[in-house]
Amino acid sequence: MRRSTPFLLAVCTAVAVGVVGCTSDVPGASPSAGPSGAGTGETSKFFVQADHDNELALRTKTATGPADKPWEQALDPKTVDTAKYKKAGPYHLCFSNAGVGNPWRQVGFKNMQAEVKLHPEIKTFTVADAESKDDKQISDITDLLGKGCDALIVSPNTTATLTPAVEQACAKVPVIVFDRGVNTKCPVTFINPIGGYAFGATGAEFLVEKVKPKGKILALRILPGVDVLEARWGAAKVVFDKSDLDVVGVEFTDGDAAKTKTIVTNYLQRFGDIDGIWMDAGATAVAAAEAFEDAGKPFPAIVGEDQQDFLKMWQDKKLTAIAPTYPTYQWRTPVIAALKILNGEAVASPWKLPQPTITSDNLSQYVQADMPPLHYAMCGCATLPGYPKDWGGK
Amino acid sequence: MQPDSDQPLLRMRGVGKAFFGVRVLDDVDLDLHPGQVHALVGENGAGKSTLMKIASGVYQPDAGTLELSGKPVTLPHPRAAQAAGIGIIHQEFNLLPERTVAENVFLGREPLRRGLVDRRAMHARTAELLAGVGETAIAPQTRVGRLGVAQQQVVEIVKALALDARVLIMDEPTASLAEHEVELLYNLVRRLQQRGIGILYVSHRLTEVFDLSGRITVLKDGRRVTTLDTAEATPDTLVRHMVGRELSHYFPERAAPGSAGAARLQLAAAGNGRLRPVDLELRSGEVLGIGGLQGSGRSALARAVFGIDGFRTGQMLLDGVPVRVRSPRQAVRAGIAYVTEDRKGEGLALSQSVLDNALLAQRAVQPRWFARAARTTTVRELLDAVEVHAAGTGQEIRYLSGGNQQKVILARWLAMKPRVLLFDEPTRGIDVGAKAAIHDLIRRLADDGAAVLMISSELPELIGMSDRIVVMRDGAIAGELPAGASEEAVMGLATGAATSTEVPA
Amino acid sequence: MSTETLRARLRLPGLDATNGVWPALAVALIVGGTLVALDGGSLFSESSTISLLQRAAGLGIVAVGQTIAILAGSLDLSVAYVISLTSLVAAETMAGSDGMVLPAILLVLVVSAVIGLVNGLLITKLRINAFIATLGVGLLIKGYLEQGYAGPAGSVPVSFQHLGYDRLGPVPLSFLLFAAVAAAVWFTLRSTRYGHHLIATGGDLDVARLSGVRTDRVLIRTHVICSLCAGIAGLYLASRLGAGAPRVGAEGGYDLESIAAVVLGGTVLAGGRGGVTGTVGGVLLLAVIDGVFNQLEVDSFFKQMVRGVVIVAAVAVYALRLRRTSDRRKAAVA
Amino acid sequence: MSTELATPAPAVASGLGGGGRSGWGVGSIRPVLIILALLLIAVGIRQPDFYDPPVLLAFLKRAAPLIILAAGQYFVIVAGDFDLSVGSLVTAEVVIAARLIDGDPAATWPVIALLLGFGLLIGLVNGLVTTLLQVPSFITTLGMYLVLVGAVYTWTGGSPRGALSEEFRMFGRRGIDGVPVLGQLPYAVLVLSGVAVLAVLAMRSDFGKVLLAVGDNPRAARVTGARTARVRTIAFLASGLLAAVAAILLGGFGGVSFQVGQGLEFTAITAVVLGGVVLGGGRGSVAGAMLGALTLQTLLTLLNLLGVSGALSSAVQGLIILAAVAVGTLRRRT
Repeated sequence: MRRSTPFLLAVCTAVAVGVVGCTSDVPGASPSAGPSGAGTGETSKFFVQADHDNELALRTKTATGPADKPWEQALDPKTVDTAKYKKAGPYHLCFSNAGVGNPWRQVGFKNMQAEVKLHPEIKTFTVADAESKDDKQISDITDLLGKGCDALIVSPNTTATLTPAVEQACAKVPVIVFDRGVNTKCPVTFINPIGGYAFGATGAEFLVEKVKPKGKILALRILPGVDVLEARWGAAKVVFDKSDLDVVGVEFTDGDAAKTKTIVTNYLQRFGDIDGIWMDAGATAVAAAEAFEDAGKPFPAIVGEDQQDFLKMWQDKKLTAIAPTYPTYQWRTPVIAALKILNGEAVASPWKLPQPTITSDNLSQYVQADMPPLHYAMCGCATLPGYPKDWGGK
Repeated sequence: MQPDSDQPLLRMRGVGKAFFGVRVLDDVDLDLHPGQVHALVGENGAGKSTLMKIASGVYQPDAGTLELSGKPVTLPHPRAAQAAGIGIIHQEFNLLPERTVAENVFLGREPLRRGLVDRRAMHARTAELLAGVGETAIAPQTRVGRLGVAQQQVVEIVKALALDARVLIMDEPTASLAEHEVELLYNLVRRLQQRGIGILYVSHRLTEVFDLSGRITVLKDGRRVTTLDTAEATPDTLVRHMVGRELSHYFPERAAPGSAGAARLQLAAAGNGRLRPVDLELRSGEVLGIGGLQGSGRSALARAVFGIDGFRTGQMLLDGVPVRVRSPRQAVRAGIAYVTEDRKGEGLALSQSVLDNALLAQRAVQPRWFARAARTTTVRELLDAVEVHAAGTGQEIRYLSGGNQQKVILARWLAMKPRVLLFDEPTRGIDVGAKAAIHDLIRRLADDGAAVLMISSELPELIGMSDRIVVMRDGAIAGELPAGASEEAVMGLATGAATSTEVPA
Repeated sequence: MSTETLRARLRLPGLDATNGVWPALAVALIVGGTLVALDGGSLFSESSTISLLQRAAGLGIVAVGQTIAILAGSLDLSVAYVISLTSLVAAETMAGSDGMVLPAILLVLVVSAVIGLVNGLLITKLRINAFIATLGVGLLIKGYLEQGYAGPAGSVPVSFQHLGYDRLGPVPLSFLLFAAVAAAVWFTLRSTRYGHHLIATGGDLDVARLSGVRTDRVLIRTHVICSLCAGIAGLYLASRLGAGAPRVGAEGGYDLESIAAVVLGGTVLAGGRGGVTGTVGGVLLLAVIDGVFNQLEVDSFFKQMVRGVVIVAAVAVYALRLRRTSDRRKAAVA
Repeated sequence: MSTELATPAPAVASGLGGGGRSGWGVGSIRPVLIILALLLIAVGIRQPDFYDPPVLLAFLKRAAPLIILAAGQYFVIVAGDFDLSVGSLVTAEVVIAARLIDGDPAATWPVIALLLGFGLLIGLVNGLVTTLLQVPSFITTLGMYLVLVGAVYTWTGGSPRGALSEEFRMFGRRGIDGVPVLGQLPYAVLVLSGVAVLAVLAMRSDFGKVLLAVGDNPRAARVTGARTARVRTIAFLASGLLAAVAAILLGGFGGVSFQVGQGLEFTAITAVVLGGVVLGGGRGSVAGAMLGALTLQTLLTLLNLLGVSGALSSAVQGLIILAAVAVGTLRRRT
């Protein structure tokens, strides 16, 4: 019910605007009407305080493992014994992929394929692409189980819906889940970087530090309902609520640059100027910044991500920016973990990977002019076979 | 139970109807008695079809009352009319080509058994009805789309009969029938009459009216002019009532014998899938009539000449020069014009204005990037010349009467200054007044040196207009007759009574 | 004509485009099967058969509904969002308790029926083109979902998950559900007045109307049934996913996919011609293509291209056959 | 204010291409003009400086791509067809541009030429498959949509490569600076006005009239000497070409991404219908179609100004569309 009130309200507004046209007196629909119009809105039901605090704490921990290989590092690892899975090679590795529908997953998947190439003991590597359809991924998993995999890697499309399928799989083979989690402890390990809360908080804290008090912040989100993104916003919200910054809007961009630019331009017209842009993902950071450029306004303090186009702009235009990352090198780790497990070696569970942040200090080492604009710098792929060609670089 | 025949089956009193504020029907009375054939006549736009649609529940009257056997009724929906025992046979087929005969006949009232459609009963019943009208060649399970035109018409009638209607409305039932099929219809109508069914018979063909009806109501401009017993009426009086002026419809003067000019269009053993090799010569200045039954290849001939379904074999010469016409476009460019029998389906863009329809041919064949004022003015003049009556050249053509629509099509072609004109049923569904005008136009075109080929199922028209008559049968020319040949002669050739040696293609 | 009447008397089906999909399916199975076999896998292994049928079920149920919408000369672009919505309604109402399963199912049916009713009324009473009407309704639901849900919500009890996971031998329960729905609709079209009136309405609205068919009611009822099918699909997905998912319908592309399956099955987009059996074939064909590419691990993008080509090619073939028959018909008439 | 807004109306109305009639009839542009006026007033109230030339121009600049797409879609719809492939075509064009230009200014013009050519090519294929193979355009372009999406991903390995040159982005981003009163005159607006003028002229030319006739009654058009297949194909060519133009503007405005074209096909169709054009062909004016697009864009801006959350805007959009179309049709029937 609660959720439907603003809905109805806006609908009425629409009727008023579109049909009657008596819009001169629609103050009822002033920015405070929509929940996202003012302040930061309600707390997402995805927000879990404990995880939040835990993640923020993890940011300061130092990782164990080879310094030059963050994808093999782990933050205060609790290892689990995997002797019962020990088994002689060669191995048949299976991977149920949620999809490759965006550049991040593209880069990541390339990393994983390259990582597999590094290990001759992997005889076959079977991949099922769910095309970001939950029900297909469920079928895929059953399907893969029929193919005699020695270990199954799962990158779930959504958390809740994949749980039953993964539980089925656990009964048959060792399962490694990464990126997104599942609501069950049955997988041998769950691999991901520190996570969304840390990502969101880092960006928000940067803005709090850089933007003058009472400064206007616009939060741009890709789309609702993706837990990773919800977590990022959840943490940012906590930071903003504590700060004296004024969040003038939270908008969804569908990751569409043109739409992003339009939205930002509208906000610039509405509020004269915006002092900070927070984003839950960097895909549209460049478009957002350009909106300021085109409007002849000074660049705001901006939160991006480790995509080349943004890093390049950052360097060229001397932006006040930060790029928390959700490293794509995490796609390498599951393969490594799988082999460890099949060797009976203990592995960290959960396996928390470090989550570096790009700042103006270390920016230069991540800008790679010869990589495609949407390539993710934090891919740990420079040493992998086929680099840079396979990643679209020259 | 038979109502006593002095009580009318259907009584309409003071019926009125307006569309968009335009009165199309005003204070019309009509009585239809059991076993009576009541003819409803009048020019197009006189309000006949509106009255029918009101009687069959398609429209609701704005004013007036309907009574069935003395009981006042309202017919909010065709279904209600059916339930009340009013059946209607429309001019255009109301059949679904994708469905079987039985499914069509019982559409809207499928017989049920335990709540489900009883196919067996449906088929049996349909077979009976078909037998009842002496049609045994059609199986109830046949898809209607696979039937010929005449057979579809039979299905259409059977569909109405299946209602056990007490009142049957027939709108131009013979429009799509060939002469010999008309006879079959006559018998049908009389049989229905004997069953005590009242028939409201709408037709432009006065011969039918006099052959069948017992009583006649004349409408004009949405009002009832008069109602009289057929016995008292004569064609002349009737026409006077209809057009409000004396008009004994004589056909325009024929061309003087031998005055016809050089050969314009020549066919040498020209044929295709539907036509056996045809030899034909059409001279400038003459009107060549093409007679024959439905499906005898009359239309196929015209359509072949015009390149819709072009000739596959033989040769075609225009003014002595061999031409290959593979599409209507090429035909138009070669100076051929074709006035189709299917005005709505093939003739007009109904949502476009009168002017746009009149300009269509020029625009399609000689497109220009910038509108030509000259063109427009000439077409406007032509529209005046053929006396199109419209609210203005900007009016959507769908709102014009059949006659006026036909005139617009004529203007369209005149603008192309064609050498050869092909008319397929030029006056079908057109009222007496417009008929004469169109006949005069056709003759004038011929006098101006055009070569005219005119297909007509209406024998008086065919004979009255033509300088020569070619009769077709089974996709071939059955024979040629001189001007003023007798109807018998034409029918003889058409039906093969004259020479019945031909075998069907 | 006489051969025609004979054919009719013997109850032989006339040459009909809907027959075309089955040969296509056979070819796909043979070619695909061999390809997979050469690749060292098996298209007919139990696990792949299961997942093949499993995936056919969801789309199939929707496509059956879409079939009658198209048969009636209409179209429903809102199904995708109806699926998402109903999956949520189901999962949230059940909230993991066995007791709420029945109420939830009922509620889902009511909700989807109401949406169908709205579609129908917009199209018949307000005379809005079906394309726009259902598109608009879809947008409305989309907005509600995006506004109200931040991701999967609710949960279904294990008892209800049987629908999504149980099977008889290699045949998943959900596929049987699909078969049942298809059979029911097939029977309705064949043996009820409504069915006959529906096809008539799609074939020619005026003819149907003048024959006393209440075309508006038929269209409304049709859209209700179409939405109900989407609702059932929503129920299935809820049981499959164990929760309601606000984007499952859109991500599954059920709106366009279902239409594709329908035309692939030989139902004419203009309405009045075609049937459910064809659609079943169409759905299976799409599923087989899917399955084959899965086995071959061809990447999803290439798969999409092939799908596009197959759909267009199939319809082109149907169009050709239709023209041939109609030509023959004309020849017979003249 | 309302008067100053209303005055352009007659000017536009008289400048219609094709079957647009003044008054409320089908194809009339009056309803959309009124809605647009109301929305503009509303926007003006919420944001008084909206009518400062620079702001207005910036708005037009953002609206230009959609308006151009709508114009393209209009040609296809008025001929009685659909073009569902424009969205994916836009994406394809942008991605192709990025990969081919790869940041090299010299490549800009050749690539632009190539993009326009590619748009025409896709239009040609759509047109030929629809007319020669007689596949319903809904299916043809649906297939093309699938093929294009698949092809682009396959070609780029799933993520855009290369980069657009500033010279390329100029069209969507920059403008002629220092224009008195107006400030900056965006190139997009110039392109838009060019397209608008050409489109209206085309619809007033004989081609336009024949196009309307073909959409109204193809058989009649053919029997009157029109080359219907060719005319319809040209319509698809126009749609493809204008999609390419829109892509150039969008790519320039927003830069490279796979999302750039997402859902544009439906937005464009909606806009066209909002402009009083009738699906099925033969009725409506290109001016109406473009105004419809402008109205849609204004609506989105207004929703944003009113602080209606992004999630809701689709719902409101759906509502407005239904309302507008319903009002249009109802007015016609009274």
